[in-house]
Amino acid sequence: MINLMDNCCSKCTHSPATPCSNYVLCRTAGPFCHTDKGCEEKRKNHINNVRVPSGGNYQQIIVCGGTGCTSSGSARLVDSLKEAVNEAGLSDRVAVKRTGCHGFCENGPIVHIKPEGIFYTRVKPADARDIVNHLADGQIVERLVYRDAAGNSYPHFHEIPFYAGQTLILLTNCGHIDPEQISDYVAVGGYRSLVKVLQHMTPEQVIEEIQLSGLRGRGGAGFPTGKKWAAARRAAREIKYIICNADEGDPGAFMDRSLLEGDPHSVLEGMIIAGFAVGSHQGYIYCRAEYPLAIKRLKSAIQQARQWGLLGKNILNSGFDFDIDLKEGAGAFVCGEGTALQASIEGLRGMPRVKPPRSTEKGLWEKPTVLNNVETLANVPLIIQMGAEEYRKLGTEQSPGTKIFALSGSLVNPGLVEVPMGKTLREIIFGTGGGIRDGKAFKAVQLGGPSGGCLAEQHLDLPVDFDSLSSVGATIGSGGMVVMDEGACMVDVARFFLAFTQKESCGKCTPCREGTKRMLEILERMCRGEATLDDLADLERLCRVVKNTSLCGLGQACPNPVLSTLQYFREEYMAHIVEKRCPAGVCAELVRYRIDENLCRGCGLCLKNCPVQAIRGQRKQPHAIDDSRCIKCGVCLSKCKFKAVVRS
Amino acid sequence: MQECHCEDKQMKLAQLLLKYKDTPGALIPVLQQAQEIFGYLSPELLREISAGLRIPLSRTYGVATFYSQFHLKPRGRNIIKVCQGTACHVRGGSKVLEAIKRYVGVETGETSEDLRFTLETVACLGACGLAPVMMVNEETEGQLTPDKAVKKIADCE
Amino acid sequence: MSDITCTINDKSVTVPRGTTILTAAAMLGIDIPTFCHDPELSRYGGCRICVVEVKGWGQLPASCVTEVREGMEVYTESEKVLEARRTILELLLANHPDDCLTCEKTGACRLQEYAYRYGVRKGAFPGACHAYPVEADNPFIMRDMNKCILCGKCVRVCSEVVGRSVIDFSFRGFHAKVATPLDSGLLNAGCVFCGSCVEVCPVGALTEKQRIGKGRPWELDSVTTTCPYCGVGCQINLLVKEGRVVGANAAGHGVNGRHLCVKGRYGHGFIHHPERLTNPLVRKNGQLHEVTWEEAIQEVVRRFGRIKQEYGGQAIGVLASARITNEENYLLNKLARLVLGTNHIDHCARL
Amino acid sequence: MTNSIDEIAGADLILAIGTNTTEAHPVISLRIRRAIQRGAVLVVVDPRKTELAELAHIHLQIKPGSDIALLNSMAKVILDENLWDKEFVESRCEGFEELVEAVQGYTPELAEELTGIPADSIRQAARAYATVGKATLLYTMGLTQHVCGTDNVLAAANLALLCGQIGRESTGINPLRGQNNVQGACDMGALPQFLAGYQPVADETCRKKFSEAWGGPIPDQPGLTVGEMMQAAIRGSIKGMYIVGENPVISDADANHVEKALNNLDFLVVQDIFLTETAKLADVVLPAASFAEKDGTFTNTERRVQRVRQAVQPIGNSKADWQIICALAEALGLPMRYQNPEEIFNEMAALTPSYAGIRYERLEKEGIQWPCPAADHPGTSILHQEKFVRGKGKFHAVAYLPPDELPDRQFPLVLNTGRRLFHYHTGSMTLRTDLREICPTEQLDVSVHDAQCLGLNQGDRVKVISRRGEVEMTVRISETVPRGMVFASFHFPEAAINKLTNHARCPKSNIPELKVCAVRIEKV
Repeated sequence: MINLMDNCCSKCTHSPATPCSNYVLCRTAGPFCHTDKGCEEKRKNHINNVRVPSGGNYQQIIVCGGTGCTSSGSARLVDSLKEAVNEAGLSDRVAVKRTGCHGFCENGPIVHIKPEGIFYTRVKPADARDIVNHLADGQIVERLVYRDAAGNSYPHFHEIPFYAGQTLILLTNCGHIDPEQISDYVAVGGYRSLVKVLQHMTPEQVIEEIQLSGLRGRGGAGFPTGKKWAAARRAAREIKYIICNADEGDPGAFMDRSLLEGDPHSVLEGMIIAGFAVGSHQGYIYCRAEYPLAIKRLKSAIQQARQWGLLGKNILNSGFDFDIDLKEGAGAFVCGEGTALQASIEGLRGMPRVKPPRSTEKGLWEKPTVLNNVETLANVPLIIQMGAEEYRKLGTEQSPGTKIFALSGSLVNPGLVEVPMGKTLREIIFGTGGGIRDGKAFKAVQLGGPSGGCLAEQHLDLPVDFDSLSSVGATIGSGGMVVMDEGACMVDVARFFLAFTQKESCGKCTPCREGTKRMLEILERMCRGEATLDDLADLERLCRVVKNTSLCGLGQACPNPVLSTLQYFREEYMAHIVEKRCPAGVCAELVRYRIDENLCRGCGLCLKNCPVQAIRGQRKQPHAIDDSRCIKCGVCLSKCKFKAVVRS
Repeated sequence: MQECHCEDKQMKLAQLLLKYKDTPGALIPVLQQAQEIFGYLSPELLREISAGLRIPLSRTYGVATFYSQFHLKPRGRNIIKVCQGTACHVRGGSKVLEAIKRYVGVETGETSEDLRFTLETVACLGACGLAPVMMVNEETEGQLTPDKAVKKIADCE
Repeated sequence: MSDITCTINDKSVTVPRGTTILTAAAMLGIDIPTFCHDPELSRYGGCRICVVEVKGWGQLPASCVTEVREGMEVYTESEKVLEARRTILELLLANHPDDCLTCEKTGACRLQEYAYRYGVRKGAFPGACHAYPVEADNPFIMRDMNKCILCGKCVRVCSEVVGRSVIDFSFRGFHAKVATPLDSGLLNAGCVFCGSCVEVCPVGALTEKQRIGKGRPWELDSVTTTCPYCGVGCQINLLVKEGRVVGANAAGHGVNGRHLCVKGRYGHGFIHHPERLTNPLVRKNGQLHEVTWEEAIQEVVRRFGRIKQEYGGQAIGVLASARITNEENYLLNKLARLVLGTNHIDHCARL
Repeated sequence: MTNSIDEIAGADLILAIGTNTTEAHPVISLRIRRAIQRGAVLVVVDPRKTELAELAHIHLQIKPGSDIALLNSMAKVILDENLWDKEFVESRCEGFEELVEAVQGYTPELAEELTGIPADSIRQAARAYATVGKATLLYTMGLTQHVCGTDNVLAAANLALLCGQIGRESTGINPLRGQNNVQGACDMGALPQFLAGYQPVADETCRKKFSEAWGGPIPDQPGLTVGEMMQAAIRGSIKGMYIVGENPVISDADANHVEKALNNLDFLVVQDIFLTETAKLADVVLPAASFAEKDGTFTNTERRVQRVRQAVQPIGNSKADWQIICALAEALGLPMRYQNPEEIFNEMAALTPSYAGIRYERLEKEGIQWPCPAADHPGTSILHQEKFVRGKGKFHAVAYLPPDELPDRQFPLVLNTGRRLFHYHTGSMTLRTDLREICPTEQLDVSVHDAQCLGLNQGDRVKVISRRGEVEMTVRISETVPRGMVFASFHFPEAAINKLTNHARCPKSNIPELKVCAVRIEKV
């Protein structure tokens, strides 16, 4: 029994060819088919190796293997740690393991010692020996402990403010299990919901449970998942499909990536349950090609699930067949839209089609199709396991459960957070997120990517749920949350998002294809100080028309960044148009750099660094900038040690 | 010079088309894998894929031009992006570009015959303080002279 | 299936379930503009010019793809709708050449018609414009993609009706374009030049090369007749200006509907071909010479008369034609049997 | 056609025999495509891999001229497997026993030998045809232009009767006719044995009806067919001919033979819109108006009578054919005075029961399909619904007959002829349009295999030689023709392929065997 999933001895005969309904439970609580203390022991050992209970004689060094930590060198770190463990002769009681993302990406690579819960940040391979040496003596490597801006240190995982405010239910596994080992997932209780469903529930009961839970789609629109499943169940067709939408394309969103990288089996389990509930035997995961690690882990997860009989024919001897194919996207944001995604799976251009018919009636290959996003599906096993009633205790009445957000921008703690629905923006940004970086003032938060809106100071006490946000012109979107400080120009932000949607428009419908182009051109003119008030009126009209008449949800939502900034930061637009001024000093054409004669010491640093020789001045004499030559690159500002360069 | 593996590649393509010829919706995975084999999707390749999958060439072309992942012109193993922003220009960016062109032997927007390099220019890399600047693959290289730029590129495989 | 009652512009209408707003409106005599809609083709819903306001709905749905629901209250020309339509027209015009003066489609162009109907002029949104080369690599079809509004009817008709798919959308977003394979022209694309794409094009993007400069739509007389080629009997309109046939298109009804083959649509140049016989010819000294009708008829009468007299009518054979009309065949039949006194009459039915 | 063009789209199975529909009848091919989109099965019988064959679910790549073996064998499979429509055969047909006996020997294995089609494919096609709800059978000259052409059609009819695939919507036996008014010309009595409406000239009552209406006697013996007239001209028993709107020098089999016949006449009148190859041989050429310059009616392949309307004045001094005929009649002493074609039509309709109910005003919007016996009759889209014209449908025992001329050592290849998309018939019209620009000349389709054997390259000039003549052409190496076959159209006078074809004819219908003759190729 090399693996928890293996047969413990010759009496255990499970294989996909001879599936047994008790297989999953038998792994963790068994053996059921025979009595053998030895076999029971083997199981316990395997499980302890994953769960690492305190009080045991066993320790684990967990290294974050999310994309963020991987890019800051966590792979090399694992090697160094393993080497150090070997050198210290601890290899029989200390394991080094790579898991999924811990969400605290800014501070990576992250190391987490179990069962003590010691948490190290920014760990380098050179730190490996110190970490290992202190395992035995229970000491903490102080220099690697997380410290906040005020200098307080937090050596334990649960004390860190970033985690303290979170409710980790979806992300728990991400920081604890090896995503490439199905046995890890099973050891922490994985696939038990599937067993429950297959053994004790009818498809109708599953759908009812999901409906009772109030689960709403986490992809952005917040459509009730149970309702969707029920509609697909009703469609009287032989062939139906389950699609997992893993085409997470919003700039600044990486929730789904983290789930897929850190806990792929939870998504597979959700899909299999969905298939059972709806009466489908084939699932597809459509994952964007820009997520190579997620693709790799999904491939291995699917392969392992097949190998152990959790995918394929007659799953766990229930008579239910279900398999999953992985489809890689080819680089088109619009494929996040359900019908475009289906077209893409069919090998066509990812152009949305009109609804109705809804996908649940006629979706992929014209067959009833349920399309759920990654996070939604990951919620499913949880709901089955907890029960709808328990699940509803999380979050709000209309938006139960938790939501994962990708916090980014000018925050102290950017990263991935999971909080119950209904927390206020303030709690998330200033609590979990640690507030604005460098002591600057909060200006706005952009939610929901190119489909979402920008909210301002006055919205900070709004609860974050589907309905509250849409009432003020924003959406929860898929969960991207970009926080901006006073240095951000809202016209520039609107321009940025429009440039994105314009580039990603599929071109099928007139308003989106032509309208976003003109909206972008107007915003560009505004940023250059060339726009008029007529342009502003045109922009507002275009926003209305594009919103009202575009074919798909992406087109309809793409004016939101403009509309919301116009609504809450109108004076900034007016400054650009009327005064030809960018208050935040972001729009290059509207910015002037000037040297404050009183502060300039004539050190010559700016003069030396100016790429276009626009700065003149004698040494030790105040310098000056020649506006006609200045290209507004801002180098002088960043180089000046005396804050003598002023941007206006 | 690397050995030519044309026959190998054709064989792989034939296998690929055989594998997928009766699979509905196979066009995108086939284009992805064909691009992996050949580096880019040439007109001949698109023709072969269309014929092999019995998909109208117009549709294959439509799909290949829709998704940003697909390249219809060869791309080099190394992508050089030379900044042509104002700062780089006045600091001798064009001399750097000329030197690179001479070394690589292609014009802007082209790829060398041995597929070692693709040379592109960009409007501004936003690193004006380091001008002149270029990006080689993921690395930004600043304060270039023609010699320094060529030396950097010569290190690329 | 049960019927559904709804109101459109406050008029009540009862229609079968599954009827679109567009169709229901048409039943009330309410015209909603469309570019991409075509009853013969699959539902597309891309141009959005046909949007309408439905009471209680946030968005303006496209009437060509939205089915009516019980109690629905639809407004086809509300303020909101008008703003949307005008804006969409302005957007289309902003990326459309300003050459109605020389455009072949003038007078039959829907973009022109709706711009006039809604009082929209070019110039609302200055900015980038396409500058594609005009494609005219073949004798029949001119493709000017600068004028294309991407309604996709040509793409759909080519794939859904003609079954060839020689054109399809390429690129995306603002750069989306209906293209031939690899942008290498219709001649290389296996196009059969049936012209159905031209027939369905609502603007001047696809026009007929043969008809350039041959007359404005309002100058042309259209005469519906039957195609002179194969036995299908397609109904065609011959377009006539000043006594000359300058083009043809499908009559829109009959066995062919709006479709023709290349011969039926573009094969009428023979009518005014300089080699047409314009006078009777009689062989004199081994050469054919032009003569008057009287002379020719007399010659025929004299020669047939002599044969009939010497050998009887049975020495004369008549070949009628699968090309001439029923009436003419009937007359030839009568002429042969009654006048010439021969039953030797046949035609090339077997070829 | 027993049924209508529109109904093709509604069929569950289309059995297309010897029809290159996408090129010869492009608009009908749209209906076939629609049927396929709806899920219909397409079975194509054709020696060539035509575009239609590429679309087919089952392509039976038949050896030219072996259709009876295939069709009889399909009938045998259907009988053996008990798939035939007993009720239909019992109530509506006769001669069943003869059929059973006639097809008994045609096992699929024997048919495989004769046709080159795998026995299993024959079985598959037979089962499909017999078991679907609605199967329509389409055919053109690939089936008919053989020495056994009539029997081929009878064998096809047997199959339809046996399976009850006739007399209902989207079924039937449907010849797709090649020329705009070939149906009408037949209907109007431009046939030696029939007066208008297929009333036999040998039948006294019919003859009497016509001679009374026309005011003069009509000869009582059926006349000669085209081929027979040409033979008679060579023999000298036909001295004069009046050819209207036809170009037999290019279109008829064994063109040299036709030319010889016409040259042997004392007097030849040709009436046409161009100086065709046939007109060049004439003593008098009468300039006719084209379809665009006159009124009248055409009858299409689905028996639909449709209007022809004058769009422009006759070119130069040309006249509408009906006016020329009237002028001739008058000069010959029997005045025919008609104000317009409508008067002629009405006279004809009064004498022709199947056209009796048709009037011009009824044709204003849409045509009417005959039979239309009365003014209030809507026309007939489907023939043989309640009963067959002759009462019961008759099975005909037919037997396989090989083509008249098979390849041999001297002439090792089969020449197959037909039509191309961009041209029409002898090219007299299409070669004088822009169509010439896109398809300027004829090319000989040669299979890849034969091209290799003969050392031919794309574009080589070759001489194609048969026992009757030779033609020079350019080679196109093509996947459409099978090994051992070459193909060319008869559209181009400069490559007059009918100089090569065999004038052997079906004894029953006199159709020439244009689909098979033996040739060899020599590089020029």
